[in-house]
Amino acid sequence: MSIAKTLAIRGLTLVGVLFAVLVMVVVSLGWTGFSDRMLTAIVNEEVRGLRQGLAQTIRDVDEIEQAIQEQRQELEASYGLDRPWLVRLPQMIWRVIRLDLGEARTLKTAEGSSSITSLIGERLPRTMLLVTTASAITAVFGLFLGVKLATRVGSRSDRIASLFAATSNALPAWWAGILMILLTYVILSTFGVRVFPPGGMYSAPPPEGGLARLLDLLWHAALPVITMVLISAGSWTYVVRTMVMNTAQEDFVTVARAKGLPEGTVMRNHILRVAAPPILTGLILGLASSVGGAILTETVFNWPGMGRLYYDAILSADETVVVALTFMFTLIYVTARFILEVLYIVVDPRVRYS
Amino acid sequence: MRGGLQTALTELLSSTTGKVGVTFFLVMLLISLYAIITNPLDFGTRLWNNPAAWADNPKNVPPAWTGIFEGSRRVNHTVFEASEPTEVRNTTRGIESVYTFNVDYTFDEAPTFTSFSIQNVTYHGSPPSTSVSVMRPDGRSLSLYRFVVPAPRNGETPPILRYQQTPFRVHLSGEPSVAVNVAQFLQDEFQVNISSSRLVGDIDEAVFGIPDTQGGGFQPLKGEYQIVVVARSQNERDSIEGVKFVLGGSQFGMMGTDSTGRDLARGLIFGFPVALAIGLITAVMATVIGTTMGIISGYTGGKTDILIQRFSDVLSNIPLLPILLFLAFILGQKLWIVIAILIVFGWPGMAIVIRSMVLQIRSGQLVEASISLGASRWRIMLRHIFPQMAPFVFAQMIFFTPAAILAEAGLSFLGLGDPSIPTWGQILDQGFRTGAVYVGYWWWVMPPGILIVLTALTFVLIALGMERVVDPRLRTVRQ
Amino acid sequence: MSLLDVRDLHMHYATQGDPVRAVDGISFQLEKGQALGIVGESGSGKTSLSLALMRLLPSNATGYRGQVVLEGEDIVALRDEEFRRLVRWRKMSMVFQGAMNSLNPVLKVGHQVAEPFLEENKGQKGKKNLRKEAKERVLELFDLVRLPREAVDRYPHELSGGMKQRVMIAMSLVLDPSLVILDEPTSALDVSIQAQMMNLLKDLKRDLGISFIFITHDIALASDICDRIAVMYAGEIVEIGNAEDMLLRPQHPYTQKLLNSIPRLESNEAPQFIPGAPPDLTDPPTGCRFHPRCPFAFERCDRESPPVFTIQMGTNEEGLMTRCWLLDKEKR
Amino acid sequence: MTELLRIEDLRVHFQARKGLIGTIPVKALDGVSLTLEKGKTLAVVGESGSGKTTLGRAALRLVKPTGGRIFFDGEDVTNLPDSKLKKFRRRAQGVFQDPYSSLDAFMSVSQILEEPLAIHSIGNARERTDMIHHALQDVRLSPVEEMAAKYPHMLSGGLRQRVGLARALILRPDFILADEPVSMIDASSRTEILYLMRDLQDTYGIGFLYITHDIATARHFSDRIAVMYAGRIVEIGPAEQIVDEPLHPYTVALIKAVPEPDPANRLRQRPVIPGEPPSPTEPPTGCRFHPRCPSAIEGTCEVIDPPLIEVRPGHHVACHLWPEGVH
Repeated sequence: MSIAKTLAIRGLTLVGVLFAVLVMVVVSLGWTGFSDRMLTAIVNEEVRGLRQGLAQTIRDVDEIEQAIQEQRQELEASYGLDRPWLVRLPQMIWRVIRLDLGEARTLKTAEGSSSITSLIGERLPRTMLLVTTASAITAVFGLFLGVKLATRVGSRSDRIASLFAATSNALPAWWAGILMILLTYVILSTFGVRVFPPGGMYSAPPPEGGLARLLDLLWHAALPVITMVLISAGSWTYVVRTMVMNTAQEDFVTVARAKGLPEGTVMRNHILRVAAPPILTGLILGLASSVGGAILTETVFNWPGMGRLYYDAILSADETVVVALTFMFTLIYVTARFILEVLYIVVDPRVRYS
Repeated sequence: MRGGLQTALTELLSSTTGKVGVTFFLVMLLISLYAIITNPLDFGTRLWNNPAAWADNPKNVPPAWTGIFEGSRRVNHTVFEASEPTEVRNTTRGIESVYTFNVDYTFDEAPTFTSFSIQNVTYHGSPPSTSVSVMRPDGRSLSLYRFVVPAPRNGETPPILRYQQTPFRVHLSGEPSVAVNVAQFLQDEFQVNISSSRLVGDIDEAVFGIPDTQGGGFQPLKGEYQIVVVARSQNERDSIEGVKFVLGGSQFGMMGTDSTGRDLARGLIFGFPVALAIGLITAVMATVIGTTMGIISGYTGGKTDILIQRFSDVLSNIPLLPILLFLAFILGQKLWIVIAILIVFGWPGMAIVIRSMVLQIRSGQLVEASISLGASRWRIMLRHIFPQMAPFVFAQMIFFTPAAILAEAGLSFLGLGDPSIPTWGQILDQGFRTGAVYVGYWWWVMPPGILIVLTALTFVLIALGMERVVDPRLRTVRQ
Repeated sequence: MSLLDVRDLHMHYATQGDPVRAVDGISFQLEKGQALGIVGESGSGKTSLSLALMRLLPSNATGYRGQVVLEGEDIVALRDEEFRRLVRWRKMSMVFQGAMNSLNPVLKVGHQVAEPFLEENKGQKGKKNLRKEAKERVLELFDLVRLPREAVDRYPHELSGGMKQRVMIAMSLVLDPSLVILDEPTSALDVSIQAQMMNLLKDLKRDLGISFIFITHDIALASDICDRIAVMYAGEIVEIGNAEDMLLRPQHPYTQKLLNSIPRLESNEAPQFIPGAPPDLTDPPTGCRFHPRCPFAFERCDRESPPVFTIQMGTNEEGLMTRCWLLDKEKR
Repeated sequence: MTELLRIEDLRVHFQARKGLIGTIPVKALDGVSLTLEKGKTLAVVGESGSGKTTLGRAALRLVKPTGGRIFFDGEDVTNLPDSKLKKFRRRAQGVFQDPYSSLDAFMSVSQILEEPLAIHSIGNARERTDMIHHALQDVRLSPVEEMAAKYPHMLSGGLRQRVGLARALILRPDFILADEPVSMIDASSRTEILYLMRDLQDTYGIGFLYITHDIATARHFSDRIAVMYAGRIVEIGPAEQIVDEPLHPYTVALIKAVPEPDPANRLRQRPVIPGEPPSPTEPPTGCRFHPRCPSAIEGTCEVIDPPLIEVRPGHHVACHLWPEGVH
């Protein structure tokens, strides 16, 4: 199969993923009546406000009722409640696909904007800060340790690392976060040591001055980042170790050794170079899925990023935000997958030519 | 070597990690059986989330065993209950049923609370009255509380029944009339003058102690106490079936209590069968569907293959957590819905891997040989292809289990758990949300987390033990 | 002085039970410019012998001992790093079995051929000059093995099996070694490509004066290039001698059987087979290891391991060296 | 002599992907005709890519032919649907190249041998055991009881291949396709398996289609030889005649490429044909061998595709050098 075709199929699949997610979201919102209930509640809320306003200007009860009825119908029409969800919601999909994400009902940015685009604009960088820092640390750590372990498979350190990997695989991010808070904040502070703050993004009030603010930010980010590294480093190391180990058993590695190349060259040119594509895959996939996983970490550490936003939106039943964010999470994931496909072709000549 | 599954099991039990994992699993299975037998199936609604069931427990206290590490002795939570009086006296004022509870008070602090309750009262004619008093080791006696059962309402005819379903319960430590009595007692016996309103909150200190001469506080008074409950009625057919006095401890049970006084040990034990069920049902279903789809897709080829392939490609590329959260929220917090979602998003990955394995096997000569023998495609799939993948499928299933348990726990932790079925994730969620972490109630947040990790680890260990089965490169080199 | 003098070389593999005695006391000499064939069935230890010579010891190798004197120096005594720097590819290189797996799939074949050259001359010249020189060297080698020059920029999967094997041969020659070990270099190739490859090897041997150790299970193929042939059985060399004697007048029953098992094209003589299977090397038979399959075995073969008997053939002074009690004239 | 298998102008084309959406036909077999007589062996000799394996698979109806006809014992089985092939499957069996992947690793030898009996519902448990033991004796796997209980991984390549042979034999077939049955087995045990096959042929009168790249074993173990090149038969005839007096330049080259154990070999260059076999997607025009042929006739060979003509009784060749036959 040619590259163009492979990429086209992958691209189409990923577009299919986006579409499937949107349809699923919309169908579950509409079919369960959730959307109708939410919108009716909003209309009722507005009508109640109206009634209070009208009661002061109009005396006649029937007149009020009639005016309210008119207003209600207008409102229902503007929210689309007069049409069935099957008609209303596809328009919503179409809007979201054009990245016209709409307005949040209650959630606001620090500047007070309730446009979802600016909400995401504010929150996404914060999530990316956590996720990318943690992934970078994990990647470097895992690569070094994984390569080391692969050279001594079956040794005591290898077995310890396997166990560590297993444990870290079984450790939920949020519980690790709680442990971290318990350890660094509660226990250490009973001894009067204040290591890291238990949550938030800035101290209250935030310090003045750019550098001080940055340091404060980093200080607050430390605990979540450590947590994320802790839970992913183990399995990542294990993945690297296994990939390197598998590649090291290939015949061409023996040939490279026979050629008298120093171990470093064998490792770099013949083992890592070949193991790189799957390692890269793991890395980018890990990064992409930890954006979604950030929902938990951010909740534990009260970090106001995308994940926390999603959680808040769900709790406050803000349909528009939920749909927009679900779409964004999927979009980020899917984009990462696509970049991966392209990178794979760059890195692995076998794919390029077959 | 007989059959793939048996190979897998032999290999599994020959590795240390596998042995540890299997042992853990068996222990968990035993605990689960115990939990199912000893608890009602509607444990969640009837007990766990019913605050009345836990009213007599102390709130936010650590496990009883932690007292060992303390310098001073903490109060053991003690419940005194009697359904028959210790003594019945006929007096001029009526029939007096006396219930005495002996308390050997050796603790270095006051109880966290005291409560008194009665249940199943039957009377004919005038309502019975009850009184609670304390005989202290220093010989002093203190009348704490007096209560008259409500009189018959209009139209009620004897026998009058009271407190059949829910007992009458009074929290003595917070009861103003008790405070008045205790203030009086302090005034009379120790010449200490504290207003009753100030005394509320310190009632138990006063009852189980003597006023400090220097400060305004109390010193615990150790020794034999006697709690005397006297129920007085006018009719000999009158009865009170349950008299209860609770000495609120500052430690409780194996695992302590949470902010509603729930016995965490019971919740944690009940979590075992739930976690296993979530993990195993999800894993079994997802692997069964995934394997079936993968085999059909890989072996049949053609349009069926493309359809299954595209479908599973799309599903497996969806980021799980946001969607899971969304669906659990919209479709309702029901455990079976969560399990269903996990299965729906779990099988495609499996199907993709199985398909590629089937393609590999199909290109081998075994399938060709079987076709030339005249075997039908079903026979080939069932007898030749499936057995070859069985160890892998089994390992995948085991690997899937902790993932499902962790996903449910994560969801519960975000407050989207099924309230009718308590899980470890929910216990943790409540602990986290009520701020237990920040005030150091470790017994509330540590054990459920540890159990989740241990459970997940059990399956990860078993899966690791099967690594050799799944990855032939790691099999013992045969010369 | 011989180019290569191997004395009593051992290499075993550790298993859960007894070790596998894959190379169990091998001795032979190889003169400069000559080719020695090492012939044996699978499991006879011939590939292990090549790994032992190149000191590519598998992780479960044990009991690696003996002497390998290459150009007057015992290379077994060298430390690993010395061996790597002084011996590997510089004095002794190897063409591995199965060219498809011997090339790194993600590196261009030209680079893979040049690698030892770049490593050898590292830091001596400017980087640019070295690159250029390496490229010239690779092109020269590609001409030599009759590969098209544009193949240098190809990846292995773009080449046919025959071309990949030529790349492997070019690679083995890049540092002008005096000895090249060929481990079944043609076993995965079609007969017509195999014949092309054998012609190429003959040319290289004649033109460059390289010595070969040619490892194969096919004694007929060995006759195509080898001046001397050694037959291995169960970790030992049972017979060694020059090609004429080995092919026309072999003394060891195993060598005779091996020759008879080849279906001949030119005669109607039906091929024979050797009943039974090669022994388990964790527990080889007592005495002569071939005795359970040998039609001439007598009581002594079961008891004592035969020493090497040197048989003068009259055609040349060297003669055959055979480990078989049948040749013990005195005590028969 | 009665005819067992007749193949007429058989074509098998596969579709290979090319470019973004295009496909290109791979002509694995492009007009092959041959006959196999009952109780005889026809060897099909060729190098990789010659189409010999596809021919074997088509003969067992494991691939559906694109064109041409296959007659088995007089019956046209070319287009029989799978549901009507069961009778054919019972009479035609296969022994495959790879003794490691052609046996089910999770079944014991007796289970493997019971498979064909179960598929065709033959015998009860007792009879099956007897048949299994008999088949094991036939392929000289003894002690029978012990062997029946073993699993494939406990056996060497040679022994596995005998199990494969026993599996093919247990249904008492009239035809066995042996696709490179010994190419993955040590040289010294190859002959043993081939002798075994010949003995079984003598005992049960089985017709063998023996597919091999090794013309030397073909000479000793077959009655007739067909030489294939790039999806075509270029020469077919009695085994000894093909080897001793080959007519097609490709056959000649193939024979010369086989080394015989001779000390004089090392002193001379082997006559070889240059180049590599053509790609089956773009076979050369005219005679497919012409780009590599030392005796190619310019203006003829690259233009005209030579037909397979009988130049001696029973000896056919497709080459312009033999336009009128040999006399």
